[in-house]
Amino acid sequence: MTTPLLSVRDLEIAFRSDGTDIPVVRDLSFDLAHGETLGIVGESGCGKSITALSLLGLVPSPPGRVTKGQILFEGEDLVGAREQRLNQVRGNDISMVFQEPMTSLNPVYTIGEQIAETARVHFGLSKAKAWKRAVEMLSLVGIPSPDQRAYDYPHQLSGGMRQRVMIAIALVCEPKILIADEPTTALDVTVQAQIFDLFQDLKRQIGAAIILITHDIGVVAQMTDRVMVMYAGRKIEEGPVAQFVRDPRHPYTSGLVSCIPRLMMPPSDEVEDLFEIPGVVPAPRDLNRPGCPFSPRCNRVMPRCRDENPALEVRADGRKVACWLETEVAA
Amino acid sequence: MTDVTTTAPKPVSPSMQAWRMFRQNHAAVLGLGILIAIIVISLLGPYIYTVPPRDMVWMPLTPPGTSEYVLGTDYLGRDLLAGLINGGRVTLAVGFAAALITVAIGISVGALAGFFGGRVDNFLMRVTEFFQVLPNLLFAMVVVMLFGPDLLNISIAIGIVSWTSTARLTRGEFMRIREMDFVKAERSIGAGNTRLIWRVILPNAAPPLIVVSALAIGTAILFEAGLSFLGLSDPNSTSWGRMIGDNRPYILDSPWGVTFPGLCIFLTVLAISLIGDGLNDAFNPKLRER
Amino acid sequence: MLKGSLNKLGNAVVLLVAVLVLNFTLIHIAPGDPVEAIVGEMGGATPEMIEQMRAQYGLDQPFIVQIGTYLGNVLTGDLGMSTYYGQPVTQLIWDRIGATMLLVITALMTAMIIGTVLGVFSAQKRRSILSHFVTVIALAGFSAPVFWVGIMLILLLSVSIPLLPISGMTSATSEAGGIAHVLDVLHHLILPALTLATIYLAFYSRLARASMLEVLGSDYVRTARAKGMPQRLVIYKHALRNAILPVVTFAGLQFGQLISGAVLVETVFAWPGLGTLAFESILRRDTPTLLGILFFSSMMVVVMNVLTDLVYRIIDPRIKAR
Amino acid sequence: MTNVLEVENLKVHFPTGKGGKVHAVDGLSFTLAPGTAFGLVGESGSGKTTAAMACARLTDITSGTVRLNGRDITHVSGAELKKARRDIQVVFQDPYASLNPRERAGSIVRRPMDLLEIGSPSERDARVDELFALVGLRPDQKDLFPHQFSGGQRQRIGVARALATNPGLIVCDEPVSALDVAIQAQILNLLGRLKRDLGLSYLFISHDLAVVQHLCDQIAVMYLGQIVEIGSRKELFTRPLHPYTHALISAVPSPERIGLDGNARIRLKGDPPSPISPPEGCRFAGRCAFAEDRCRATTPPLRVIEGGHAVACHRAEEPDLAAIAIAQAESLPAG
Repeated sequence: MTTPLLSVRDLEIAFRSDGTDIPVVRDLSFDLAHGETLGIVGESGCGKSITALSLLGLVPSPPGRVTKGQILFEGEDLVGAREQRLNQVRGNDISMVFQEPMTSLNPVYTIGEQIAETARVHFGLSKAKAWKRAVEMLSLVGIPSPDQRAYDYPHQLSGGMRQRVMIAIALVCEPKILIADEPTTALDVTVQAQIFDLFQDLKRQIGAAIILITHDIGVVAQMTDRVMVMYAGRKIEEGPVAQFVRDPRHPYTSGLVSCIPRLMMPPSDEVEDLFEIPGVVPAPRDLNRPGCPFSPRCNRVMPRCRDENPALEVRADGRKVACWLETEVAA
Repeated sequence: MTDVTTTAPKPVSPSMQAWRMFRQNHAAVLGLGILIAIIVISLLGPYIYTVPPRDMVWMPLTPPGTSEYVLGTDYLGRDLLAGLINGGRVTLAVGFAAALITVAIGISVGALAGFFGGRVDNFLMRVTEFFQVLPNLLFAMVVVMLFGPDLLNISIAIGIVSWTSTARLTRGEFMRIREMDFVKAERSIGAGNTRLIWRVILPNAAPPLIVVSALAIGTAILFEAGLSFLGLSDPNSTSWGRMIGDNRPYILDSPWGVTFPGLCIFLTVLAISLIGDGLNDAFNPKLRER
Repeated sequence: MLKGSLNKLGNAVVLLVAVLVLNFTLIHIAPGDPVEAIVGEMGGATPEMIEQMRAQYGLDQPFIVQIGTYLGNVLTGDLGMSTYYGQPVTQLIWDRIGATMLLVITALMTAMIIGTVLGVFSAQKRRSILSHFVTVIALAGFSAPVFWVGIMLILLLSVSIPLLPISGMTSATSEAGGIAHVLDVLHHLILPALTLATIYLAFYSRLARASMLEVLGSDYVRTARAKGMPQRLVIYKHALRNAILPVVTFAGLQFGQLISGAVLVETVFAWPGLGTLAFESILRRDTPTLLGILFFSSMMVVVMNVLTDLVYRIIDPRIKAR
Repeated sequence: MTNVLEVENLKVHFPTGKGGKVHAVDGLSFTLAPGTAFGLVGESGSGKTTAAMACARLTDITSGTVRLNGRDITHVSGAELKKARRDIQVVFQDPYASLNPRERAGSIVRRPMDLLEIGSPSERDARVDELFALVGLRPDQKDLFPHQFSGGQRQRIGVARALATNPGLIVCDEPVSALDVAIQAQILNLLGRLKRDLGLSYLFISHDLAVVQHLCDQIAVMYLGQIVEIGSRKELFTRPLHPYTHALISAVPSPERIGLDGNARIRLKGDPPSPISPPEGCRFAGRCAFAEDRCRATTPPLRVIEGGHAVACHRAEEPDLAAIAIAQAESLPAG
């Protein structure tokens, strides 16, 4: 048995507010294998982005911090690692692409410099070599005439181009893990498609494992191997992507899959109402109530759900679900 | 489907939220307390402490604590405490009046420029730029010297050299809010420009404008003090700044003559600054962590 | 880039002409005219003499002709005669401008550099003692009248502890030239420059702190962290250059106020610059001199604005039209 | 029966700072029949929102005609415009920005009746209660301020405000794109129900083809200020004709496309050109895989292919385009 590339164990992240720690992520464990693409899905406020930031030790502190658990990267715990060590990992072993390409690049430096400095810091390359590497990266991510474009400043590029530059920065050190947090949400659909094609190509070339955070079920289906669904800071379902789409187990997951309109060719004659998940995600400070946090919104809620929070159970087929319905069926 | 909760929470308006935040800010509440105390003393003090501020009442240059005039006397034998109590009125009156003029011009110019944009904006911004180039104190000196140093002229002079930053801020807020969907929504239900400017955009631009208006009072007080110090004060009234100016040649003999009026100005403006800071934090709770 | 600056320059010339027009209009609409002032000084004159003097000064001409003459004169460097000193105003200003520039530039640089450093450091450690110190200093500096601060500093550093000279720019007794003279001037410069700097130090430390806090919370600083940039590079390379932009902008915008502050500080310390000249012209009701100073100071502000604009363009490649 | 909305050759040009002009909307024509939803689809910069705002008279119209219920409202003002506004209302994109933070929910919903002078004060109050119930809000929430509501609830308030004057036409400007996935369905169902129950017409703006397909009867695809393809829902999605429509369809990520190879899809190169100086000829030619010389030389007119289905492409009927359409269709589920 090999150790996974990344293994998160019992992670808890809390934000301090008025003197108390309010957990926004709890009991979170998952593994990531070499070269695998893992999708993390959920509505906003479910703890997806903060989980991603925690992997790089970037939880904004204060007020946030990792209060429990381990983040094992190749067996080494990154929780509590020294800043110096984290800086060696960031951008080099694990790198990240953010949601907002318009604001994620420094406006006062050229894009070439912003790629090159990463290579200089991690590989100790000379200025000239690092610049050459930056130009190569620009060409790799599909920016035309990269040797001239390297001298451009971010404001001279479109949103799609900037996101390509972000990807170039993330990949310049050939990381083992690439975390992409809603990388295309701010972009147009046709540009989104270009970026995802680029991800697929680069994955083949570089072989990095990818963690893709998104709220878009279509994107997950198209891009990932395995999916993890988060609700209110917890993992509630995990499994291979095909089963996630075709046979979701948790009522929240099935709600997510069926509440979006699907493009159909040819279109149906009669339009039916979409499935609705009522209500909203509870605020983190309301999570201390007993019972399953999804129970107030669940259409299959049972009396038990309101009193006890179901634990994550491993099913016979290897999928994991945290729902009393599973136990009822099994029993 | 509606909300999961069954009872509606109590309505909380943005102003109520801000007031709650403000009350929790000890420094700001302290500032408010100091300012109220200073205002009350300046308004009522002269009726309680009736020593005439402009007459010789004792030996000149008497140090504090050595006579019945607890803060001592100045080079003309005038009671310093009486001067401070009476001078506060003038200082505060000019401060508030000048701030009022500043804010009135600043908000009007900024609102028009920001709301209408285009040529109106271009023209008004040129005017603003012009007033920004004039060194404000020098220009106020010229105005007061040419038109005479009465309180009204002084207030007007301070007002017309101080409004530019308020105008810029107002303009920025108006430009930002003008583009927001709720303004478009108001238009789509038939709201006219007058309603949009005064009833829709201005209330939403109010928080930063209230902060600068508060601070404008402090700046105006400092300004009045500066003019008085230079001798450009109403000859018929005493203000704290004038007391410093009058006593300056005698700092070696009576340092208290400049120290106490200066402290009064400092305390007043500090109180206003604390209030301004508190308001700022109260209106932007997200920045509170700073 | 150059074109933008040229535009600014053209704009600046228009502004200066506007200052002159305003100057002239003010005198025109103000009660009394120069002749009355002179007559007042002389202690009376016959109506014929007043008429003659009016004609001599061109005051009998229509407003538009007068203003044309005035603008023409200024263009040739003639700001009129001082009614008190009896010298050309240009000459008077020329003699004093160096002292003012020395004071203002020293104070500005001190305030900007120390203010930025304090602001940047305190932004990194929000709850540290330094951070609270900056907050307090900023509040106090904003609230104290600058001339009073000057007097208090004199009482402290010249009277109680006699370290520094009370006033003037040179020691009256000193005849020395060369390095000794320079040191003497610097010795006299410390207190006034410190006084003037204190006020703006408060302002810049506060501004730099707020700006740095905003930048530290920005997406691109997060990107720099996520790339594994060492803290040193994150702060001094990625954050600082962006955080300093508003400081530069305000250095230009506030220059007029700095000159105003200098008027008060010079008066306190009898520093022989434009400020004391302005103070004296008020005492002597010397309108031409005061207006000349106003014009010259406006010109300094305009030049400063063009300079800060240039600096801004160098730091920020986005070349925002401001 | 008169059309609810008739737009003819609508143009909206904005001046830029440097003397140029943004051709945001450049010759738009369509009609909207009563009780139907008309979808305008396109990416950012296509001019879809500007076009909608022009129809609602919230943006200055450069030229062309907008007729509401047969009445020309292109240049009306004052009382005439107020009268028109009763019949055309808007639901905005961002429910966090479209409600005045200083006004209570009830007064936000009542405001259109106050400003457009509809009914007596007591009738207005009654109408507010009715509207709250209609959009699924409780009457005891009337006194709350916008920040006390969730995004979905805010959008319900926005819908209630748009319904207050009982308009025949509602302009929906990306009404769900700022909402969380699970909340989008709530609002889309609400809009669908209101359309059925009240016989409303919608001018529906969206970048999301799936949403448009779900809700709209007629659909126009916009690119750089112009319509490149227009047709009924059935026509457009059964037989898309314009290469840009194909590209949009194939760019939609869909759960059914697990592991689908990218080669079967149309990918566009680069970004749309600037609307300040749109290129000669077909505006899409620069990004089109099928562009020929004539595409770059002459602008293809919008021509009717069959029924109400029209396309602005020289090569619309050629076989290689058709082949791609078939490949497209096979990768998606049939309705």
